[in-house]
Amino acid sequence: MNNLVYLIPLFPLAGFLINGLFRKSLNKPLIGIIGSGAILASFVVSLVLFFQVKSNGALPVEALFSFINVHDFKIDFAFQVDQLSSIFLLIITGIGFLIHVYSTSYMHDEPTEHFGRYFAYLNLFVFSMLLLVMGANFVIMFIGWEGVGLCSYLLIGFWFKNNNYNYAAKKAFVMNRIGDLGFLLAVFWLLAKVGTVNYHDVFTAESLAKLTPTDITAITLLLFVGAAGKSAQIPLYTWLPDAMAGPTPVSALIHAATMVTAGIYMIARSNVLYSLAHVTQNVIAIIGIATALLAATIALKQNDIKKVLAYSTVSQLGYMFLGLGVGAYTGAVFHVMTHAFFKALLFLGAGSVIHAAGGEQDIRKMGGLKKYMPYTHLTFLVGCIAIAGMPPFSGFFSKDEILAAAYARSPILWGLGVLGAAMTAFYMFRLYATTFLGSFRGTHDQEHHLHESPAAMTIPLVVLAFLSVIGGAVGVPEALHGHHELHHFLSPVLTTEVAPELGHSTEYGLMAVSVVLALAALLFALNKFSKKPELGEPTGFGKVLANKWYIDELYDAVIVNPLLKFADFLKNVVEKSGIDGIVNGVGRFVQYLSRQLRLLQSGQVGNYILFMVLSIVVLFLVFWNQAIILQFLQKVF
Amino acid sequence: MPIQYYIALSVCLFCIGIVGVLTRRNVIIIFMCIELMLNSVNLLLVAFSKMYNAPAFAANPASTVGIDGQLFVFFIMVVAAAEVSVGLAIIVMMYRNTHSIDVNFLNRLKN
Amino acid sequence: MGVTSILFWSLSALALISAIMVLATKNPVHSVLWLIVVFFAISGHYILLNAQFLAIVNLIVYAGAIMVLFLFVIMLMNLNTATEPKKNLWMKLAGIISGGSLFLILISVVRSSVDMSQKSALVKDGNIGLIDTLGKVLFNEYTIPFEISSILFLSAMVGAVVIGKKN
Amino acid sequence: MIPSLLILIPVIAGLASLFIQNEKAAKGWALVASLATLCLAVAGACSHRVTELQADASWLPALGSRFSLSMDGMAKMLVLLNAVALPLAIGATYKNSYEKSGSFYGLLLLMQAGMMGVFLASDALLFYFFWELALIPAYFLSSKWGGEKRIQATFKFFVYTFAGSLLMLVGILYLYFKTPEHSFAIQAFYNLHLSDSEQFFAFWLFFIAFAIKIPIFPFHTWQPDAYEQSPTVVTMLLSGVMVKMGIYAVIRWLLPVFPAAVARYDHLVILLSVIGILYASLIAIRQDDMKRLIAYSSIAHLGLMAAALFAKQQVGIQGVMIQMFNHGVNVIGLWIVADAIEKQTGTRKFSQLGGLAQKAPGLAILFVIMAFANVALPLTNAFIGEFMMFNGLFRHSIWMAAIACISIILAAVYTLGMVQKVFYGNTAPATDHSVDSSLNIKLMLAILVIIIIALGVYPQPMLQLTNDTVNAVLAKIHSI
Amino acid sequence: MNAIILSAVWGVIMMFSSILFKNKGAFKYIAAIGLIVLTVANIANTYGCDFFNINTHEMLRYTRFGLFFNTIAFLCTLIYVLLSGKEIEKHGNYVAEYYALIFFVLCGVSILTSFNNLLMLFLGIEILSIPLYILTGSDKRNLKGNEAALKYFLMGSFSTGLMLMGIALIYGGTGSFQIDVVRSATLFGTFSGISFLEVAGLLFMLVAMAFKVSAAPFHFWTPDVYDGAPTVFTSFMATVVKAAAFIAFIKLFEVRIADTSAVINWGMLLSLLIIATLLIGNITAVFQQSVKRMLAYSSIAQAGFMLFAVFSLNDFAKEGLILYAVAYSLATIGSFAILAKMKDITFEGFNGLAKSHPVLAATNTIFLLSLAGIPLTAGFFAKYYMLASVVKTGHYLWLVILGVLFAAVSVYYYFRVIQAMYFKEGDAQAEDVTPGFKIGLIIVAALIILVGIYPQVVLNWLYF
Repeated sequence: MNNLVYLIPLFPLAGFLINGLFRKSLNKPLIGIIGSGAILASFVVSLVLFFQVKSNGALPVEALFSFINVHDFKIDFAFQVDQLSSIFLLIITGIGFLIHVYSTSYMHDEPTEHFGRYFAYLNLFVFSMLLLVMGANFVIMFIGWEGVGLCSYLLIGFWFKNNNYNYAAKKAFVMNRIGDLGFLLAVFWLLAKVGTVNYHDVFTAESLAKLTPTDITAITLLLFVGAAGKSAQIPLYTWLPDAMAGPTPVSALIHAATMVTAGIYMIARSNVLYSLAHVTQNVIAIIGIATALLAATIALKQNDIKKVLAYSTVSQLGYMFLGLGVGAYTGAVFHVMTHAFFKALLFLGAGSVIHAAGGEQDIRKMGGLKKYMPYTHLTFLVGCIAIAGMPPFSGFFSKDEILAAAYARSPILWGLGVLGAAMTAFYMFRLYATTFLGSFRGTHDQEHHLHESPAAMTIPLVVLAFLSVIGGAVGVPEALHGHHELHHFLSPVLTTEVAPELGHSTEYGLMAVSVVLALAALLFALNKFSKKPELGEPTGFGKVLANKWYIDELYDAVIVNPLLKFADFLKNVVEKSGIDGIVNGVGRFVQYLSRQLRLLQSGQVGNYILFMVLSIVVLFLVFWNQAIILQFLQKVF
Repeated sequence: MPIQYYIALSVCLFCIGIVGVLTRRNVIIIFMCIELMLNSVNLLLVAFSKMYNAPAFAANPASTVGIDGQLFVFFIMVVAAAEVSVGLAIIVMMYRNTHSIDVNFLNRLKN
Repeated sequence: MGVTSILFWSLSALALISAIMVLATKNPVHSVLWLIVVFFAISGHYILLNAQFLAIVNLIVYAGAIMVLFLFVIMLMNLNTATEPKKNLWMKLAGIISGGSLFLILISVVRSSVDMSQKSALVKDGNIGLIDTLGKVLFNEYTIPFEISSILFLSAMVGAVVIGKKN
Repeated sequence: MIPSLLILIPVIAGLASLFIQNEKAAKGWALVASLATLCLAVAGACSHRVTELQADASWLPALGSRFSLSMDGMAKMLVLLNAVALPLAIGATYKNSYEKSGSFYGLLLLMQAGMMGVFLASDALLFYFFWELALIPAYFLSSKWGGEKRIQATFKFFVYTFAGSLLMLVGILYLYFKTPEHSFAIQAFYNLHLSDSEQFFAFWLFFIAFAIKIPIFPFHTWQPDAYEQSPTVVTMLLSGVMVKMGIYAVIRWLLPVFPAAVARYDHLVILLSVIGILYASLIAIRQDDMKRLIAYSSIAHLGLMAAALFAKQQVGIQGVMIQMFNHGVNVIGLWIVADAIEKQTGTRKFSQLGGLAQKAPGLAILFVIMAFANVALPLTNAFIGEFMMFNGLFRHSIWMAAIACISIILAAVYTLGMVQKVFYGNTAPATDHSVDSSLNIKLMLAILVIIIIALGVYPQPMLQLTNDTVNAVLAKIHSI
Repeated sequence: MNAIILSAVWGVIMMFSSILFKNKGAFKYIAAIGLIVLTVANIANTYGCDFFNINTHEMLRYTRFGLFFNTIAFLCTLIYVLLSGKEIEKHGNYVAEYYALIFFVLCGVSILTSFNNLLMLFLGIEILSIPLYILTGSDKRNLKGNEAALKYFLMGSFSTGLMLMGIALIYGGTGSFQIDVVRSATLFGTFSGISFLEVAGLLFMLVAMAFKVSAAPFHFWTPDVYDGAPTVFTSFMATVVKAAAFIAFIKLFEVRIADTSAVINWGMLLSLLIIATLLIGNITAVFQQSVKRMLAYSSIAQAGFMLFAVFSLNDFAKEGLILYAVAYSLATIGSFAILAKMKDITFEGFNGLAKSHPVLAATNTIFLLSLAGIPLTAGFFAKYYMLASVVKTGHYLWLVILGVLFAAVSVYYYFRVIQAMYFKEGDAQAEDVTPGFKIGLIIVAALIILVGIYPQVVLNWLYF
């Protein structure tokens, strides 16, 4: 039965190969069926495995083959399916499948060749993501880690004619690579100190005993750098909003539901290490909450429907990191799950809107879509409520768990978290109100074009909406008389999870405060924007927010441009005049010397003989003083 | 006579020859100075020959120790004569072409 | 100060002075004549050293033949007037200085070769310089160089013909 | 037997080719000969019989030099690389036409023979011979069939490397006279017991020669010019195979012979290499010329190899081994594309290119895969090598490894920049009328891609091939 | 003795043959026959068969080394005559006399390879030099030729004067002209039995020999004379004659350097000469515009390398010198033979030679590669032996390093010719290139490659 494990990545890989190689000869429906079918097959297998894991515990790890095996340096190509990865498998394949189905319709206008390419990329992405979560060691995870980066690059730059998209793609890849550098160094560190990267071997007492506290702090910090890159945390988050250049389903799948959560998966996976590194935990918590707030403030003033969602994603990821930082690993994973549901939903909904509006993404030119697109509207609303953390929607439970854990660590973290939650409610409903309420503000042509999306798009929306509503059920806290199924399920993996020791009354209080604040923000936004949406250019502080705190400009001015200047300096000055100059200078010096030396050959016999006589004199003098010269030479050398 | 006197004398003549070669421009005179150098060597050789002969002669008047020096001088004279013939031929040839015997005139070949 | 000493010093003085005159005179013909005087002085030294054969050969070959050849060429080229252009003064100075320093160095070599300080050349006496002795050795032990020098002459002769003859 | 044939076939084929007048015949002949060599190389790589893998004949008895060749794991791998490179290069440029093609292909074959000899020789003098023999045909090829500034550029290349190898000759002589039996045999060199000061001196004689060849910063400036100006086929061999001669020589002739000197200077060499990695990467970012960019990228990669070598870790050296092959394969792929683009559009300047993905999608896809291999993406072959090399370097010095690792970011920047500027965006005047590349180019690239992926997924056979060599070298290094 | 006598005799025969034969072309073959005879006789001598059993009174001493060099010199001359015979015929009506002079030079060479007495050295050098003065000036109408001849003659005589001074001083110091003089310290009672006079004399000899082998700073005659002399004779001067001078050099100093090393640091003096020679030769050649003059300077540079042999004076040095003589002579003869055919002897004159005369270009390339010391050519092993000889001494390694750096410089000017021939556009023109000439060149090139791959082919003769 364990051979099923290999089937999971195999299906998407096969889908990728078929769609990639034969994209010109297949027709669109077939491509769609192959692409979606592969993921569906994986999903089914994942489901089977999930139940196996649920009933029998983690499956044994078996190496497919020896990947690198040199002397004491051994890395296997092995998969590990346990509680944590099986959850992620379900999320990836499940949501992946929905998005594939959605895409068959969304991308229908592309030429067959590009349609095939698109599905090949999507399949490849799922394959990479599966490697990432299924790998039994850090190296296989890294393979998936970089693989998803690659697919993200390919998909962001899917419309490669547009150079802005290409820049965004490149930016995403490079930013990810900065993170990957941290990841890699951590892996090297582990390999150097522990000698292995298998999870099973690393997270054992004797392995950990080989590590000093400094080692652990360094490794965890470096791993976190990796996570920050992939999961768009400060300071490496700027690529994610730009990544919205890709097709919208891609944004939903990669930049909201799955890939960006890889960092959370990785830290959750390494929770044993992280619990030993308090410095790192604090850093993670602080960066997490800072990211959550920063992104939320930016989202307040964005007018591009996808950008709002993108910053919202960054913000939610910040929450997840906050959870990881305060030790609420389950909470983080829980939030990953629920966030996957509602963020995928929101993105797909946004896609549906964009699809209807003929490619328009500016919410100022929308409005009143409620009546044109009922399904989209309704599901979008569900998503907004879920993300705003309204009970009993899924977002409430997961966010609440994180906030509770944060409170246990520090009330300040909790306070900031609640502030962020309120902002989330505010900007999400600003988005909702501006888009769906009021009256349509676009051109007549656009208005004429407005329509509800086809079934292939709406069915996934409905499914996701359903999940967004009920998804919280797996993690109902005990305070609300739940059993927190997820917590129990994951506890074999997340062994170092510390449940916050809060009284039920405290928990009720915290919930109430956050819900009330969020609700207030929600209502305020709804009230403010449903009638009089913000249409002009923002001014004052709003402008700063609209321009994302000028962080991109700052990076350009502080890092990118100096680096490019430096590279120019190296290229034009150091290389040309310096090093090559010396090399050529030697040649030129020889020529110069040649020009000078040939003048000795004056053509005059008298001079020649004079030189000869002088040379004889010199020879005699050298002979005469040879002892002195030798002494001198010995001193010099 | 102390041998050092002879050495000094011929060194002196030799150096005068060299100075002559260096300071004059007339090819023939330069050539003559070279002959002067050769002659100083001849004198030196004869002196050395007699120097080595001295102790041997005292022991045995028929001894020919040192005679090789004088024979060498003989060969130098022979060679010098041959050289002069060739040298003068070259000088004459050059004079025919350029109507000059100035060494400084010879500077087509340089650098 | 015996006769030999007087002869030695006076011959040496004569040789040196006339050698300098070879350089100093402007007229090439005078140079030749001064050179002949040098040769005579050197021949005098030979006689003093009882190298009679060389003394005669020196006069015959050098003064008699070679110098005449020189004179002949000079006359042929009609160079008997002092037409030589002045050589650059600096070059002259450099020549004198370098020649002089070589002289100083050689003199110091002589002075520092202590093995020579007790040596003296046998003057007036000894018979190795006599034609009789020389001839025996020359035609016994020195036959090979003697014969080989004929090749030298042969090549010089060929050379003189090749170069001297007009095409 | 096999080693001798591996050298003889290209030599004879090359000499014969010099007299072929017909262009088609010359091409075909060269291709056939190189394929024959390839078959033999594969046979050699698979063989384990010592007698087959060695050749030994009297050559210069008076000098203590023998014509002795041997083929251990490392040699097998590099011979394979060398044998793979030429047919690929010829195949990919099959449609190009060269003036006096008989001489062109003849010299190519001779160059291949020289490089074969370098990888196979186990006698120092013989090694030096082949070292130069590889260089001279390269010089003629580049000078005769190269770009506009070919004469200066290739001459610089020639003199630079020649000067270096002459220093190596002095070093070889020095060691030769230190051997008790006055022998050039590699074993005699290995058995030398040099004092520390002798090692410190002789080390540099060898090191400079190899550093120029590799090239290690700051001895690299011949390379971009030479790569830019050489005909692309030659550039493929130069960067794909010839620079490996430097790395190979360090492993074979430097590390085991001068353990004390290596222990003393390793930090310096690593520092230079790491500086070189960053330096070349940064310069590559600002290049406007495709060939120069690839050249600088190659310098960066080779710098990493050098650094990993001198880190003297099992993993690192093993990584270098496999990376020698991988880099060769990858860079040849990049050159094939560069040549295809230049032949089509007449320019290599990024500023004049763009949008080729629309016109030549096949080429674009293959190239993108090559590009990702160039940035060492996992599951491409380069990842294996770089991962292991960084590991080795890390075990030697954390900071050096960390700094060197920055290059993986910079590599992404310049490689993706290249991909973008050449293939993405809108078409430029130069690329308006381009069409997809011909089948032979795609075929060769496809072969390369298969190698890239295959080795990236399952590198173990390659690693096992060189395992023994690494162990032997390490044993020598740690014997002090 | 065979070589000395027969070469002189054949010189005379050549002179007489000018009476018998009116056809200029015939002399070449007579000379070739003579050279073959000489070679055979010399080889016979090498293996113990001396036709003329003459008591030389230890003035000449035959060694395998010297005799073998004779063979090489004769064979090189044979090649030279066959390749360049046509060119000699172009120089006026004295073709037979030129050949006679060449034979006299060979006689001088034979003396220089076997002398054991300073008198023979002196005679040998003079016999070598005087015909060369004449050959240099053989183109009587050519002012450059005249100038070269006069310069050569003046400086040659001057150096003869220096050499004689040296000989006289050595005689003064040791009382003998034999080069392997047995010294007895008791005779003089000076320190270590070495008189200062002898040392000074040796220094003068060093200068004179340095002049003959054109080592800097006594090289000044070389560029001008090589440039001014008719190309065909430059070729001869630069090869056989120069190598012979080196043999004489090494013979002269072989014993003396070891003998006097207590008093004088020869290593330092010789390294000074070597550095100066390498520097002047290599560097100055870089800027030349005329290939002929470049080759002249390059011959100085090559002399710098050959001086390594004098410097180290071990078995490697002697073997190496032989090899160097072969490699250098073959390559230079070939290169000059091509040069003599060229209409324009500047670098530009070679532009595009590969197109118009592929064989000339290809063989010339091999010659130049050999001169540059690239492996697979004889020049490599020649240089290799020189370097090895110094490395073997274990001192002055920096000299070797300097040497190889200059070798790298030398590549610059040799390759300029190759670049011109192959990589530059132009219409290089060569005159009357016959198939025979081409075949000759190919044979020479093949020999160079043969020696380059298997130098044992030459060296084995030295021992068997």
